[in-house]
Amino acid sequence: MSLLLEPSPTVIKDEKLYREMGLTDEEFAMIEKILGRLPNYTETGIFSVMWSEHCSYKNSKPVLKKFPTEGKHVLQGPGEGAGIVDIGDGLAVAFKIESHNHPSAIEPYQGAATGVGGIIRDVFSMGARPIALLNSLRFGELMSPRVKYLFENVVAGIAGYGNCVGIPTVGGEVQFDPAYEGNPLVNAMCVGIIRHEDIQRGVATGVGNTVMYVGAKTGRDGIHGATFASEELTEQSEAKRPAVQVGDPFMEKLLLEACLEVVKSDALVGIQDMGAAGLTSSSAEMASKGGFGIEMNLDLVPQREAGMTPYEMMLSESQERMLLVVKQGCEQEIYDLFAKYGLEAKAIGKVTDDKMLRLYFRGEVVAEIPVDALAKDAPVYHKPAKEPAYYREFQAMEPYVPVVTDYAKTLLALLAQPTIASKEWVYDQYDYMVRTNTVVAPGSDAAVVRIRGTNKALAMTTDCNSRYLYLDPETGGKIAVAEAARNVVCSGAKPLALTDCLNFGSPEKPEIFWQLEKAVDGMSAACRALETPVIGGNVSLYNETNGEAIYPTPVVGMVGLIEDIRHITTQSFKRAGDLIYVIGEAQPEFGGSELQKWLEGRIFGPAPAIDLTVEAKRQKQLLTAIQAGVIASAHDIAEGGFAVALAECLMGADGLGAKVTIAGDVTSELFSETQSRFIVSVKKEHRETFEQLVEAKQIGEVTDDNTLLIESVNGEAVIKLSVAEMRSVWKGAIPCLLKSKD
Amino acid sequence: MYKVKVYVTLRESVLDPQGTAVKGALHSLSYTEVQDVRIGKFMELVIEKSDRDIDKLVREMCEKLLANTVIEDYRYEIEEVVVQ
Amino acid sequence: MYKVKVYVTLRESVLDPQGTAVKGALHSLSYTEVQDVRIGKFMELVIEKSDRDIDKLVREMCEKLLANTVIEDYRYEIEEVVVQ
Amino acid sequence: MKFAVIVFPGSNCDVDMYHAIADELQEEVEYVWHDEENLDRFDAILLPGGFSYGDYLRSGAIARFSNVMKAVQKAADEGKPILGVCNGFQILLEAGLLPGAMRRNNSLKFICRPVSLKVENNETMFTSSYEQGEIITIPIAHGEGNYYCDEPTLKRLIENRQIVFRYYGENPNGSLSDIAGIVNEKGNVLGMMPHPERAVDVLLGSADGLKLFQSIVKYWRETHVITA
Ligand SMILES: Nc1ncnc2c1ncn2[C@@H]1O[C@H](COP(=O)(O)OP(=O)(O)O)[C@@H](O)[C@H]1O
Ligand SMILES: [Mg+2]
Repeated sequence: MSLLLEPSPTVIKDEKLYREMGLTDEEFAMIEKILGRLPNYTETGIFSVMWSEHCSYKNSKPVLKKFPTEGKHVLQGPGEGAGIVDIGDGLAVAFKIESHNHPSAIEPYQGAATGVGGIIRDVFSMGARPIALLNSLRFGELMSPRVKYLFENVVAGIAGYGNCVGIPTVGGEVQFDPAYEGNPLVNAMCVGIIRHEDIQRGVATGVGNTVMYVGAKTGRDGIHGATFASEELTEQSEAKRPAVQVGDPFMEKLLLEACLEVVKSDALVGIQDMGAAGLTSSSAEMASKGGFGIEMNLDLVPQREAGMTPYEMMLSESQERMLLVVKQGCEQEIYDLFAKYGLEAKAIGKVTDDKMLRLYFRGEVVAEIPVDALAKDAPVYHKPAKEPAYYREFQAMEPYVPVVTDYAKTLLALLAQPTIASKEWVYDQYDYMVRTNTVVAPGSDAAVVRIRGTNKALAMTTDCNSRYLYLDPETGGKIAVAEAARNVVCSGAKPLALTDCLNFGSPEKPEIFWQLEKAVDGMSAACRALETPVIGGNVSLYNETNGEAIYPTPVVGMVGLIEDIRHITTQSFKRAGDLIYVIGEAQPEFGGSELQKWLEGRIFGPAPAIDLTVEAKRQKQLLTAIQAGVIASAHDIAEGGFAVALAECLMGADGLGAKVTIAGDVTSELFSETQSRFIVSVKKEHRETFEQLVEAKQIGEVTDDNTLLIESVNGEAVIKLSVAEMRSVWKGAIPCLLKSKD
Repeated sequence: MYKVKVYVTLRESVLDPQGTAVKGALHSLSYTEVQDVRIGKFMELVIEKSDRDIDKLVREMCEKLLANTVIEDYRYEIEEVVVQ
Repeated sequence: MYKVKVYVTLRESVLDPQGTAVKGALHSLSYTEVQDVRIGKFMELVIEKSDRDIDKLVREMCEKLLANTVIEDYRYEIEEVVVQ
Repeated sequence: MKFAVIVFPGSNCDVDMYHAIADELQEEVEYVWHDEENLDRFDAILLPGGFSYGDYLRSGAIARFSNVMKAVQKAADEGKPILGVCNGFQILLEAGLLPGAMRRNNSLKFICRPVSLKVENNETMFTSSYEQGEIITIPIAHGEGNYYCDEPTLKRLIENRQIVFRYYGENPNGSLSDIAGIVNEKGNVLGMMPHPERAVDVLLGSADGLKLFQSIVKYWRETHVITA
């Protein structure tokens, strides 16, 4: 597109072209006031992306304020590429989660791959060495060819990128539900390790310092699709259509190694990755945070395609690019460092003192905007919230009483639900071992990665049961955080902090905004109770198809610290003769449960209750017992209830079985999803110590007969199943669904 | 029977990391004359005659499976072969 | 300037897992007429004129890098384009 | 004894290889960048896994032109032990230091998991610490590990006992004759898809790969007079 063809400022105003870019009339008027004149096309584009929800959090900011973000270990809270928590020994852990939902819905392989690429850059731009990746995925039911296509390609894209860069993908979660049929969720999380002194921030300071561009060349990738959508479709406009971003993990690997070397240099002032709104957001944010301005000559920007306009360059979302601010006079050192990795660093501008973002192109100023107007002073909206009618209804419902006759058959059916079934099909495609630190691979509660050179390890997990959140966002929000912490604790770690990805529908709808507020209220309460501050996150709103929103899905990514690798614990039973205990008691709570979904084909009623004081107490007791060395295995009771959790304890335990006795209402005991419960196994010799440390009830023993036997108090077999059969159903479910034709 | 050749190429403005890497390799092998490399797929299909229109059939297969039309373009050639 | 098209295909004696998979997928989409699928690469190169013989140049590039002659065959087409 | 770990742009198991040698084997080891031209100071050369040059075009196709590969060739001619794992194996194939080629896994998917291997020949400098026929567990992690060679080559590999490791039980990738690792005729260049450097510590699941590295050291000790 030639510059000359761009609409003039008056045309933009008169024909309200800014609306196509997502700006409202009021916002356009604000821009006019800020500039004291009408914005040109490039400037309008820059404002539109910087004031988009994605960059400015304009609708979610007031809600995010509710999160507790401080704690004595927090070195970096929200606001940078990734949050950072101290783990002792001069080391810290940096982590963040981010969504790539919409790109993945259009092109699942590349969408997921570039999502992984983006989150890795967020972590290494802090100066941290990425050590692990996780993800959290949601799809429609695994029936239609489209859903299967999305699922297969999202997983392949995550694998393709992470494996190539050489960062192990160690965990995640996948759920399938009709609510995500048209709008899958792809959230990627990256965890990194950093020495305190290497922590970098994305700031531009020091008048005259050089602004440098490194990485892939800029193309017309992912430019604001809205602009093109309203053009008449001709052959020419088809050719101009924004290109889907394609990931280049090889480039990322080179960038990663080079950037981790550059952060050791005194020449570096600031560094930030070019994420959403690429060059625009990285430059404006760095300048605004630093309290300075930035000037760039766009003719110097490395370009992949001929004839790119300033608008296109500033809005391009080409991947694998970084923006650096370097001390004046130190440029050569940086050039040489990148050249070693086959990369070219390019000086494209400098830091100024006038707090303006000023862009030159072919000798002319093509944009001149106060940086604060783009970043810290972007508009913020307080959206109205309204309690949805459905919630009232669910709350008022009589407790749901499922009717189960054949318990064994029901257990097998639950194990075959794709949300519960083994995700081996998924993680077999991930290189979860590269860097040889993965002590607990995917398949247990949380993944565990040791920290070489220390006795420590990190446990990490992503969790969110969005069914509970739909039924009751506040309770569901509490549960999401609590469940993540449970998984971390079961692995022998003390939960440190969390990152979250708030995937919701349109905030313009008061009922959706209410879900968002309530969910955050619930999560915040749990964060306080469990002492896990929120150190960063991401918001993805407008997840809707045909006006139908997804379930509220605030994915929690949590990291915990294992002080001594001997405390590492997994969910699998270890040896015959160990005693099996259960912590917590089942109540008849089936709202949003797998059993309800399976029996009724839908979910309704109130979500299971959670008492955060009880939760915190049980987690503490369990962790103390693990650290005392008296726990052989630990597993939390989650989707599918006690019976499923018990079966899961046997899936990875070769040759073992279990014999347990249950009292009370059988259906509740087996399948209720009452919160804050665990199954642990304990060596007989540790019985006393364990019972002193943990309030738990002994229910049976680990056996060596490859059979799961659950009996009632009067000795009747309630469930008797061979472990082999359960395992084959559980492992085969997803491959089988993928193969089947409909 | 038909022999069908399908050519799948990345759309023009889509990044081609493979092509870039191969170009770099060719340069370092001193084939500096090489200005651009784009890498796509080439498929050969043998298709039996049926009632269905072969052109329509191939186009459908390309749209549905052989090409990813979000990022790729395709074209094809159909050649009829007489089997003795 | 030359536009060069290079076609790299797996040797006939080599089993092609990708082709087999695509054939299976086409069958399950009910394109049962498809009897065989072979998948190869299609590369488009833009090469500047130089003293070197273009045919020899392209052959060398194929032998050395673009094809692995242990399992692959290649052929190419060279087209001269006049730049205005 | 001194090991070199060659680092190509895109290598990512270099660190694992390094630690296996330095921490578990406690021998001397050094990273060597791909543009290095001289490897004379090393006694054994390790080509690690990863995605050299992104594995674009074909795995290992671009890396084999690196400067260092000439030096690797020289070291091979001198009879030094050369071990290529995963991408390292693919590079050795592309470079012609080992016969055959890799195709994509039959499943067309990347596969990462521990697999069982059978030691088919324990009379090599890489396997002398194993029992003949020993079944070991070593992880694989690759998308293109489906080994291929023509009939005459396969015949030669079998006759010369060049097949060192075979997949045992299930063949994960479709590899010809269940081949997981082969040596050259001279016996000093080993290429294998499974990652022995990922199996050197029981904490991470298996230490069955350790004997491979120990065999190399043993061979070196036996062929070099050690002056105290
Ligand atoms: N998308 C994924 N990527 C990697 N690992 C996964 C993925 N989904 C599930 N897993 C792994 O499978 C195991 C079971 O997952 P999940 O059922 O979500 O566990 P939990 O209920 O304990 O959170 C975990 O180890 C998890 O990390
Ligand atoms: Mg769990």
